[in-house]
Amino acid sequence: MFAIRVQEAPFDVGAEFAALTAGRADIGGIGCFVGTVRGDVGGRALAAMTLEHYPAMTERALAAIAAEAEGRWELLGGTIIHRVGCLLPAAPIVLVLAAARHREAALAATGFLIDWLKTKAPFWKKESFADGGEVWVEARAADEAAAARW
Amino acid sequence: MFAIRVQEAPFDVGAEFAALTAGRADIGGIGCFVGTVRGDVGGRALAAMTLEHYPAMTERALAAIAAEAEGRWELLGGTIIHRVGCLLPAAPIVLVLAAARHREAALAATGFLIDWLKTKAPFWKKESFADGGEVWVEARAADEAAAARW
Amino acid sequence: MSGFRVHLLYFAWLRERIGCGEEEIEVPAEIRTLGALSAWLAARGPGYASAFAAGKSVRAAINQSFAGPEAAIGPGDEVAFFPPVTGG
Amino acid sequence: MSGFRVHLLYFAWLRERIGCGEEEIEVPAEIRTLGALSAWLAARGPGYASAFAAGKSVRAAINQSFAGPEAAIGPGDEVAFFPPVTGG
Repeated sequence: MFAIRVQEAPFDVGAEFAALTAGRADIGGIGCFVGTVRGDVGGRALAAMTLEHYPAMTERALAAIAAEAEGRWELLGGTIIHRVGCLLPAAPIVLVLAAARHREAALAATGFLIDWLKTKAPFWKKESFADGGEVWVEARAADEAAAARW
Repeated sequence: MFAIRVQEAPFDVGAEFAALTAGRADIGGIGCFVGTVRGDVGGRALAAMTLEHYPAMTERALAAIAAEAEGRWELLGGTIIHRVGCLLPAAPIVLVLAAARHREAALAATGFLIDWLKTKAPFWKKESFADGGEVWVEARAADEAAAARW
Repeated sequence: MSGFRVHLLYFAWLRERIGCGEEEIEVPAEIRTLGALSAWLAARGPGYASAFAAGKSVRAAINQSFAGPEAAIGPGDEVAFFPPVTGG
Repeated sequence: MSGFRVHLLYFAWLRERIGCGEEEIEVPAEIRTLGALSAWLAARGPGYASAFAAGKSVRAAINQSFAGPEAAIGPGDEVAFFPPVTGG
């Protein structure tokens, strides 16, 4: 029941909401998270962020995360879109939607999905700074802790 | 920094995302919740839901809830739109958006805002059933508990 | 001792039971609190009695702020009575 | 005893240090686990040594599933090495 996509193109949040909810009178709440590229890292100006992934594995990993969410909450549908390639500051990176009869399940599943996406899907971010430097983003212990609490 | 509106007209989730985030490279995550009218209550078919409010008080109450969220999390902006009047099944009722540098604050504020909206803003729902019956929705103890945990 | 005027608002099923949503009335001077006002209103007629019989499930606001039964009321206040809120 | 072929993939800074993202190689038969394969690859040259020197911060997948150093590898497996993931 999840729509899952990995793409270079931007996504349209309104269109994804509409696709998930069109004609669905069983849904009472939709939780959503959108992650975007920040224009600085500790004050150092970012030129772009490049997202690399492992194509043969990515959709499988995302499907496994979605299945885990569906096993934990009674969801009526959901969406995961993750962008790859070169993204400029302010660009959207990831979209998560989770629909349920009640808000508790929709919001919990939204938090779960983004926490697990950050730690269990094969994406890697490289930051390219305006000063010419490049840095592969390091995994945050806080993200591991956030994923582990579910 | 919150956009707050009470209106009869539908809202456009994509347009509200765009308005909140346009040109903002300081935002890293946006949390969102949309509440919708379910088409049945325990299997009894709903014809419509009417939302009544206390106009002189509503925007003040919503502003107070937004201010509370801004005091608790470092938010970079947010949106609260609550519809009133007669709404049909599947219609969106309420939109909450919260933007922050990191997802933790954005998602926590989103959950807080909808929990407090449910218990601290002067709105009342009446359900009109397809069988002709009408019922004022009773406050749920679970909603009080959800609001109290913050 | 003369009374004072307050502006009253009723919402949801309180409005339906009382039969009107808004009224301006003269309250006896000895009515000093929201709780006393509720009890006095309940005695005004069968619609009011039915509305205020719900007791604890009646909530109120004074001048657009939620207030409890001990809250003081005075001349010119806008006082609203309603069920527990159910928005969101 | 003859070896076996595996398909190797490298991502992010492992790919950059090794200098290629993908290769098909013949592995000695005595290499039975992911850990043994990492150690064997680390000895292939300075790029590999640099990539695998990071030790614990190298993660892996066998046939598109995350796997630890004790996981068994065999003929025809697709084995990927990469840093801890940072999507979302």
